[in-house]
Amino acid sequence: MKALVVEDVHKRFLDLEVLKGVSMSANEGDVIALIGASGSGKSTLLRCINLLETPDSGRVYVSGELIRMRGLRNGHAVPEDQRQVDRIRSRLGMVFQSFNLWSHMTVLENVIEAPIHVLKLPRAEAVARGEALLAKVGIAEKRGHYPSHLSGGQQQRCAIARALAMEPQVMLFDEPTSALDPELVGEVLRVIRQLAEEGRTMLLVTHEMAFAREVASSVIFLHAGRIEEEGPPGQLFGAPRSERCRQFLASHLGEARRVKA
Amino acid sequence: MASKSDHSLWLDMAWGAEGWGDEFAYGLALTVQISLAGYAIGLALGLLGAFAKLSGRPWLRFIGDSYTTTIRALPELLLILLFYYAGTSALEKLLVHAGVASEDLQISPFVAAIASLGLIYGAYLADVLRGGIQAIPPGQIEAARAYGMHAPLRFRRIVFPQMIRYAIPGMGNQWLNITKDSALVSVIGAYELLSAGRGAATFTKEYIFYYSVTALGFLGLTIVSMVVFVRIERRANRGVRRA
Amino acid sequence: MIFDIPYMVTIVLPALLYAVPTSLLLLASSAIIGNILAVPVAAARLSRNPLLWMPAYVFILLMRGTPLLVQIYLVYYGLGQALTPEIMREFPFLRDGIWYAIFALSINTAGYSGEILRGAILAVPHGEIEAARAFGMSRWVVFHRVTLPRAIRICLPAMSSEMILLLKATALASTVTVYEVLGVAQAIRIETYRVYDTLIGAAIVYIAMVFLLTRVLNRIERYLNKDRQAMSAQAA
Amino acid sequence: MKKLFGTMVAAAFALVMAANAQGETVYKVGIDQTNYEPFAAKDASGNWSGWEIELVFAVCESQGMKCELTPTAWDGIIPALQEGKLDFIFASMSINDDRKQQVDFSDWYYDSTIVIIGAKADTTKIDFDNPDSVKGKVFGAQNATIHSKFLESRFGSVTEVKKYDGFDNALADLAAGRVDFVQEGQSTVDAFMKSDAGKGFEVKAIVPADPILGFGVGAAVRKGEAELLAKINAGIKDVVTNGKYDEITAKYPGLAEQLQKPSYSM
Repeated sequence: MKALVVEDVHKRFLDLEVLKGVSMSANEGDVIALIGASGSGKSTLLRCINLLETPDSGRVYVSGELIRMRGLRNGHAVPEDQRQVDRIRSRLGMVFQSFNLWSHMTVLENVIEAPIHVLKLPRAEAVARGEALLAKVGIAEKRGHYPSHLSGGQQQRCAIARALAMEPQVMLFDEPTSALDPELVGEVLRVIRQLAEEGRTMLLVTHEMAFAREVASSVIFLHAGRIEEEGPPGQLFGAPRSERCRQFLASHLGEARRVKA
Repeated sequence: MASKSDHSLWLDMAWGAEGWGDEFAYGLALTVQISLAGYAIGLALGLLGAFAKLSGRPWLRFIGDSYTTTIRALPELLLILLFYYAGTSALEKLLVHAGVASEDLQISPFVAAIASLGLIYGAYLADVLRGGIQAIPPGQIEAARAYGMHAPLRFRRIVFPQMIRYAIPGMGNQWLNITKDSALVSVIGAYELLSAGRGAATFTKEYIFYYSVTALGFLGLTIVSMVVFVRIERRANRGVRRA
Repeated sequence: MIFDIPYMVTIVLPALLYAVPTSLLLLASSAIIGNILAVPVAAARLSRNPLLWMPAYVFILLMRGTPLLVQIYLVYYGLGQALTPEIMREFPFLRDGIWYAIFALSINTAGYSGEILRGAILAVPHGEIEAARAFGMSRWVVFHRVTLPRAIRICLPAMSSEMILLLKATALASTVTVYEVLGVAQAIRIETYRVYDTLIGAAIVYIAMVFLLTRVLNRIERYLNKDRQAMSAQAA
Repeated sequence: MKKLFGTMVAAAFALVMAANAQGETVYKVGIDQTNYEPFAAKDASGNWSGWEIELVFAVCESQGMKCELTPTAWDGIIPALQEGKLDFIFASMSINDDRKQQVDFSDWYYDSTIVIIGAKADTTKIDFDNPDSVKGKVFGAQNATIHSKFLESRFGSVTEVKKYDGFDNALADLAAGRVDFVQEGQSTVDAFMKSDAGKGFEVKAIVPADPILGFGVGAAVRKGEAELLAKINAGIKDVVTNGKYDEITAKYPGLAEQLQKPSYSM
């Protein structure tokens, strides 16, 4: 069974069609990198998967379960059953570009919040799990701090631990290093790489081409709301078939070199 | 005037049957009660008002906006009179009609005072709380949605605590204002600190002294409230980087 | 209990409109006196001399920490106790409640506006004051040519809402025998036993006054902020 | 914070609901919330006392009624009765035609000469049929009373009549010199003139009979409440005939001469 299936997803904001029919799927253990210029729809696609944006049409299956939608007369759609959406969301771990840690909770409280209140995990169990995850991302000693006292890299690692605490079937990363100072990018990428090596199913929107090439099992290049090219990283980065993809990669080569160094 | 040179007026502030001290203390206690209860109703209405004003539905926004602009444009004393003379009988009929209350329901001036202050401060608190909600970074609410937290849970765990934190300075100001505006309810016959002051002043004809004591009572309440709110603010601001 | 719109429109509203000048007199005089008094209050509050800032601090605390109604009672009945009947008969205007109401409203406004002005003075960019000093302006010249005009522009929005609050506060004058709008409405209500007509009529008049005052204040704000508009026009 | 909020809301609802909980019938007696000596005033002990307060409890007792004082803003006391916030008014309310259209009155239980008082130094001769005799003078009276209405009708065309939410504040302005004359029942002004503040004042005129003034003071009930009215009338008759009335009056020095007592033929 596929971990994730997206079929013919459309999404429009006012008169701007951001996704023009995107289909893709991920097997267990796949690491799929979504690349493309800004405005190409890659973040929107990610957000349509856990319904932070509601697709206007198309189908999304998580572990084989279809998210039921109801079309509206104005061309948009709404979820049929909000409880189903909440349940499916609890199986998808989302990491945001701007971390979005809850600023009124300490690092540990951020990590145990959803396990306790959504998964109904006993507190002690959630704390044990949370502490283990904080150790894993390397900020165990910060457990009692508030997010505002952490560096950006530490905040993003905390946010990853928070997503992992839900034991998600699929991890969704939305440009996890874009908001970080260059010197902090490495520590976050290290954690993501480690997760990839553990065989987690991950969907990663990123501008870090070198990193995508290194960790992804498959790469999708989006252009203007459509999948322009997809394939294993060696092929897509080495010998792109599409002219647009070639141009995009050329303009991002400098950046890619910098990160590699 | 009739200044009593033979003994200090402060002796008249004694406790018990001879002095006015216990009347003032009772008045102050009622002022605090009226303010607290009015504030609680105000918070509940304010929360509804804030959500209405932030709602995606135009008719809800319209109701929320009309509520706050109308209340803000009217003198508090007029609103209290309006509610006491016109509003309570309508409310009584409504409650009786809805079967919530028995036929002989009567809203006392005390309850009318609380209800009218609650109605007034609901409008002011709605704007304060709306500001508090708008100050929450939207990403934090989105994160809560992304982990499958349903709306009531999101409100309880993420929105409410943060909203309160951002709204505390405004809420503090409105608390100070409601304690002072509670003095207006003496006009409709609800007993509170100013009623006690007026009683003593007109009974003894010592207006300067007893109205000054009344003012000091309110001032004390203000100062205590300010100290408490500084504490609350400090507690609530854990986790916020101080600029 | 009846609510009769023709009655309200033909009987109540004209009577209330007749009282509007009294309300506006209360508003205008206490706004002018109060805001003029606010300047020395704010200046004293910012002084480093304890003989100046401490009384100003206490004054502001008293004005902001006690109900206006208590202040009005204290001024009206307190002064009534302090001034002898002989003085009252000598100066007949002292017998009229409106002066006490204006006095109480003025000092109350001075307290609130003084605090607003203090914040605005602190918000004037330090560089502008330094520049004025660099030209050799004396402290007084700097204050009234640079700091104060800048501070007034900064606190205009806060002052505007303060003026709306003051207009609403004039309704309290009705408690000391002043027949402004609410006072007249109350008199009609008591006379006629009609609650809805009179009080709702008063509400309509106050909403209209607040609406008009808001527009006037917006005009004033726009006028005083000419410099900023010119700038943004250039930028655009 | 959350807990506190919850508690506060609960407390507020409890308050509202408390107004709803009622056991046996307790009659809510409307009295003026401001001081009106010697009939009703709240003293330093925090209790309402005075001639009229004692009388109403005597009336209630004689009829086995449980009564509870409800101090109310005077200018809203008739609306409060009509809306059921009060069961009857027992607050020196004079019986006149104007009010009879709003409420039903009991038999009168006292009458007092109505007087106008002013400073001893003032030499004005008040002529009730000639408003110009008091031109330039300022009168004071409690709002929504027979006094304010009477003064308004007689002198309102040429003089100012200041109206107060309570008689106590009218006296304050008389003592301060803001008003020249105040009109009230003699028994009430007497208490003032005996006090320190009232030393410089005297009775300037006795007010002639007038339809506005009506005659006598009675208890007021909602229109049509004949049963309650009958009880109160029986109670008044009872306390007058069994001597309780005189007993109460005797506690207030000088009051007996000021009050006219109703008489009942056996």
